[in-house]
Amino acid sequence: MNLHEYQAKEIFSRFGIPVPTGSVARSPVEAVAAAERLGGPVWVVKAQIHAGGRGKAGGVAVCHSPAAVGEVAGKLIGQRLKTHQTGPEGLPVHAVWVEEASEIERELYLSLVVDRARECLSFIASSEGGMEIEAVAATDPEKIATVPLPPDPGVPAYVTRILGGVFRMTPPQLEALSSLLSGLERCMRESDASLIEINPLIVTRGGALCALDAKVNLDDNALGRHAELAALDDPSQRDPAENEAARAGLNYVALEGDIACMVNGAGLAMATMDLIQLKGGQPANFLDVGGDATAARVTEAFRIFRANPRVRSIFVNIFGGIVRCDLIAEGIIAAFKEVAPGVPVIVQLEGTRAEEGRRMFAESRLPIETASGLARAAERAVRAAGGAA
Amino acid sequence: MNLHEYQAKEIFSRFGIPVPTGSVARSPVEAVAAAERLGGPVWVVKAQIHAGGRGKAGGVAVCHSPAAVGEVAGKLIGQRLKTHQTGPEGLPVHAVWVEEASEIERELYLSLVVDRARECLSFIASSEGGMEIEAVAATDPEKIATVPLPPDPGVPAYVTRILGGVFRMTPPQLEALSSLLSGLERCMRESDASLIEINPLIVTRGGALCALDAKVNLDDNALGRHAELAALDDPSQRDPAENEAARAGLNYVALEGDIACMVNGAGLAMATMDLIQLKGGQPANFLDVGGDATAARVTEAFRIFRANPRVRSIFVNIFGGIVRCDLIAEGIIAAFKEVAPGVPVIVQLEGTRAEEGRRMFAESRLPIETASGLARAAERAVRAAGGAA
Amino acid sequence: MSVLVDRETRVICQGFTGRQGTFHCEQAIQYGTCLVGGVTPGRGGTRHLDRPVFDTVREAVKETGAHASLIFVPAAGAADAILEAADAGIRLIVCITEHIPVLDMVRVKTALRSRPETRLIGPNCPGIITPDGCKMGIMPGSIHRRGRIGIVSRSGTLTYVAVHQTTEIGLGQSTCIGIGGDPIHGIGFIDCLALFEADPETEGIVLVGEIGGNDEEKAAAYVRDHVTKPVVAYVAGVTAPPGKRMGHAGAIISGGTGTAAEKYRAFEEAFVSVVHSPSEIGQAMSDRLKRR
Amino acid sequence: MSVLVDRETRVICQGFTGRQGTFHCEQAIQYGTCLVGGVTPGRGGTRHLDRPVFDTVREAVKETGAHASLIFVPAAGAADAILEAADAGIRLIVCITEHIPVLDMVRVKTALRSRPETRLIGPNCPGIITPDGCKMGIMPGSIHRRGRIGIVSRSGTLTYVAVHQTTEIGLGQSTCIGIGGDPIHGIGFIDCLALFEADPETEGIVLVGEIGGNDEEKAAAYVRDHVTKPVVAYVAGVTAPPGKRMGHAGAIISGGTGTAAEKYRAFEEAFVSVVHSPSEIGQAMSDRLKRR
Repeated sequence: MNLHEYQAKEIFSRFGIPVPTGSVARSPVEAVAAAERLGGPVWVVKAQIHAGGRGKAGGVAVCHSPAAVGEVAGKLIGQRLKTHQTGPEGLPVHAVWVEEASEIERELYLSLVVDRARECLSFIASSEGGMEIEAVAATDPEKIATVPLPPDPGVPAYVTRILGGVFRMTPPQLEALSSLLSGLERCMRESDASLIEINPLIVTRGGALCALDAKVNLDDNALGRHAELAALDDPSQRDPAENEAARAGLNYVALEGDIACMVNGAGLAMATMDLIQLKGGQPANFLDVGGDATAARVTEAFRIFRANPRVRSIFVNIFGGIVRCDLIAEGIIAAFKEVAPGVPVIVQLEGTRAEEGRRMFAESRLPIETASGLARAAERAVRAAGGAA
Repeated sequence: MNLHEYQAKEIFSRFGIPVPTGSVARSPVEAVAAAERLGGPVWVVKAQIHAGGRGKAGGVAVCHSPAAVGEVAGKLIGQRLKTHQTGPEGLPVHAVWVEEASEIERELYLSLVVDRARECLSFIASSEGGMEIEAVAATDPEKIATVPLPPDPGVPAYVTRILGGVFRMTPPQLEALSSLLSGLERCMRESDASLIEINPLIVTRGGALCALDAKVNLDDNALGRHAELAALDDPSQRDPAENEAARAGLNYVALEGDIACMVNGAGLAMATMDLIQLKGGQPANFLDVGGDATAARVTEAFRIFRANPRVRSIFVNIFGGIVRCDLIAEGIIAAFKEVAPGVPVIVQLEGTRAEEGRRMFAESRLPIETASGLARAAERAVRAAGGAA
Repeated sequence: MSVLVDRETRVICQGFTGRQGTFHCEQAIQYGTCLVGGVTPGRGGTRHLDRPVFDTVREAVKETGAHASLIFVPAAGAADAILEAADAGIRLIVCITEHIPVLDMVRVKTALRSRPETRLIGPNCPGIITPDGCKMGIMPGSIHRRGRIGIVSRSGTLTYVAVHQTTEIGLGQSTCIGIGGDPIHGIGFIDCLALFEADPETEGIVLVGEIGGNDEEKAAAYVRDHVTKPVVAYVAGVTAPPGKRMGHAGAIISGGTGTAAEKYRAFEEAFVSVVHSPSEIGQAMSDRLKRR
Repeated sequence: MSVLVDRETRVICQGFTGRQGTFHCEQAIQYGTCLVGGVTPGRGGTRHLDRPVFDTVREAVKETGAHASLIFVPAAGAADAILEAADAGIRLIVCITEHIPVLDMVRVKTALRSRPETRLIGPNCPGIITPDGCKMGIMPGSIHRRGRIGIVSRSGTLTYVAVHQTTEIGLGQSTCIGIGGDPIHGIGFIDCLALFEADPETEGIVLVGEIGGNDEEKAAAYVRDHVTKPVVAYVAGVTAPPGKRMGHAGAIISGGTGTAAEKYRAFEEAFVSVVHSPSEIGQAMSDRLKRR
């Protein structure tokens, strides 16, 4: 789960991580009031969406009066903002963050990640802040330092020394850095975050450290033990179909293509997408209906497909294991009767009782095409959508 | 460093580990006042010394009136109490702990130790509380469970389940146990303890858990970061010679024999004691003067030896390494001139410039015998003390 | 021979009396697995599926001599269950549970480092099966056939696909291991490759990877340097967009790394046979074995 | 050949510019050790003993190619220094510092488990020396002579005694390792026995133990099962009373275990030659080698 910048900065404050003083505002009036409370003379107004690249996309503005703050807020709130990280439709702006402007001496990059390879937490740091770390990695990889943390909680002194070296910090700054790192590490563990990124972390003209931006990703699997964090979720920042699917217990990711897929198992679902592309088509989505593919879930999946105007065929790919193909076929037939998808449906069944399942489709007299063999089925689905193959 | 029971129980309370309500008293008057404050009807008075076995030695009394509490306190305070764990001289009682009597249903054993073999913290538990764990280990080893803790802080639920099984606890008791275990673990880490022992941990008639006794050993090497704990030290509970030695930076342990040893290096110091015994003598002490054996330290060692009426000869065993034997000989000669030990001194020098060192002793005309060869030197020291060899 | 489990493996189940535990243990028993008991705290002393139930894994191990444990404990308690199994001296822990918080798994892996004799499979995996010997997991037993191919996979259903194809084509499986779809997990490709390489019954190895992390890249290097048996690799997620989690917690391209293209390239550079369609795994393996 | 260190070992020192670091690094350089620089936070960019000083071990490793580090950092910062060395990829860490809090060492050992390629010697030890090759420690170089005996010991001065005797009797030493007197420490007897067993230059092994713990018992079992070279063992502390710490933090008989008698018994049961006087170590080794 992603958080908004303003939520992340509020959390940072709780862990003693310095952030610019600021306020969230959900209307121009609130924004003006926030600016007046902060007291200027210069303010920064930032659109709150779950994506980076806001600056270049016009989502961040420097204002010199509360009135200007209100004006910018009025332009942003209620609109959709498109950045290179959002889809072509952009993301809706429901709030802005108004903060005092900072005097920036230097911009640094700092993040704390779950390090898959080392199976620990690692700091990633660079003296090149303010740009995407991937870009730095591509051009100046030696400017990025990765510092894995030992298993026990806390940040050892040597980690501060290494990062202080990367950031070329003075001894008093090292002290501030040490406290900031400890705050980050506690925030990570106590919030069950999977990523915390400060980009840029700035050194102000006065030599102080400050998190000018704040990105926190929370581990969905741990939200059960963080009710107060789970409550920060903003579903408006996700594809509506993904929200609907999640409510139905489906694992759904919207894509740009026109062939809807419904598969049991995440790996097979990815493989199915790949196969569609291999045959010249484009998948409309990733969808794992789960091992048992019940009628209720299949019905929900058909509803989501039908709501997507791009979908031109549906490819159902099921491997029958412990749950037999004939039972799954029963579910699909029932779902079909409830929600007719309105486009060609190609079903591929394999595994336990696949033959029986296929017969049931044939006998159902529904416009469902059964294909035998993964490759052939994918070809049929692509052709049905009017693509190559 | 050892703590008194009353100190340990005060620390336990801070970590939420249940202990009987009680008060420390340094005089009979204080004891009576404590008893009246606690309110009876039955009190337990316990002599505060750094040793176990107090019950059998008369250091623990059950009283039925504040007056009786005062009387027992009067008998204990100011006396020395001898138990099977103290030396023959016993330890001085400067305070008693007065607590409400507990209604005991069952007595259990629980400790948290630094587990050398596994390099972690481990709980040790037994359903046979109230007796020394070594005795249980000797007769009923299967009644002792050792449960190592994973590296990160906290006590996992399974550890509570295992110990709850050992203690045959009911589900509500398991909850109390879980909180007690967490408290112990936090106490261990936050106090840098090397051992915490609760013996007995009792189940009261009401089914509650309570630490009836409390033993906490602190890691001397960590006292530097725990000023408030270091202040709890009670030097009266140690051999005065050991205290004196510690002040001079000497590593000294008093023993029962009559041959004083002064050695550079802890391993060699032990080896020297062993060698004395091998030759039929008995060492009066363990003493590591440190690698450089300065005149000041040697002088202090001679003072300690002279204060011990049992000492009948002194065996100085030095291996010259980076610090040369001649320099060390210089120190010993200077020390000898400052504090004449009054008993035969046998010096064995080996290593760098041993020959020169021996010559210096010979030329000093002091009553110092130099011997060449460890075994021969030990024999001489034993013979000088009037023993075998 | 086979890998890690066989007819002699004495298995207990943690989360034995739950819905999932009950169902899959019944299946495992039917399959012939030597399932000797189970653990459900608070249910010790009772019986379930005609096997004894214990309060703790230590008791279960003491009474049954089990050395393998199959875990169906719900996510909130699963990390604790893994640690309990390790504490009790269990040598092979198979954790089926999905949705374990990732920092819990970091803690588990840290703790397991002090127990090199304990192997963890999973979590979020279908488990391990040696056909006709031992089924510790949720895979459909019926599709397997005892045979010559070792299968290791990050995905459940894709494992079944590979199993199905190797069964149909007459090769069969020595052992199939689902290592799970989580970013931090127990044994990985390299451990399994080493086991299969050393197993005389295994003649070829199927490796099924997916996007996310760089385990496939490391596996490719390991194959190049240490594996003499033919390996066929398939990687799912060529079309997955960056930054989106594809079902599995670990299946995500982040910061531009972990793409299927990189992984395919690594396998090709290591002279591993790759297939780009999951339907060609069995055939490719068969072709490789004939070419030997 | 030798064990762990030789002429080629590129050594840095952490705590380089301190009193101890300065003194012993001077000695090491005089001895011929390839000491390539040092680390003192805040002193980076300066020079000391004609070698570069760095702020961090990472920088020192990058600039000097060091793979071994000798630590003289005071106790309060020593655990951090060990972890920093490991982080920087140092393969051999020798920590001389004594009085490190035991829970710090528990944390250090936990962290080192994820770095199996890193070896720690100590803390609270004299260090390691390969005569005429490399001296990483505080031992007097002059008493050593290149030769045939590997020495491993928990005690500093007793190591020197064993060195002195093997030099006097003409055997000399391949490598001498002081593993230190702390209860939780780096490499132990078994690691050293394995290294000496594998080292062609080492013909016999002297093991010096002391009371506390059961490392000697485990070493005895290891010798019985895995060591073909003659081993002479000495154990200090026969007369030590229970419950009293004999100088070293780890030298304590607690709960009736860790006595010298038990350790001698274990060695005798493993057919290790034992001596009961430290003055007989050299002779016993010489006798064992002649008997072969």
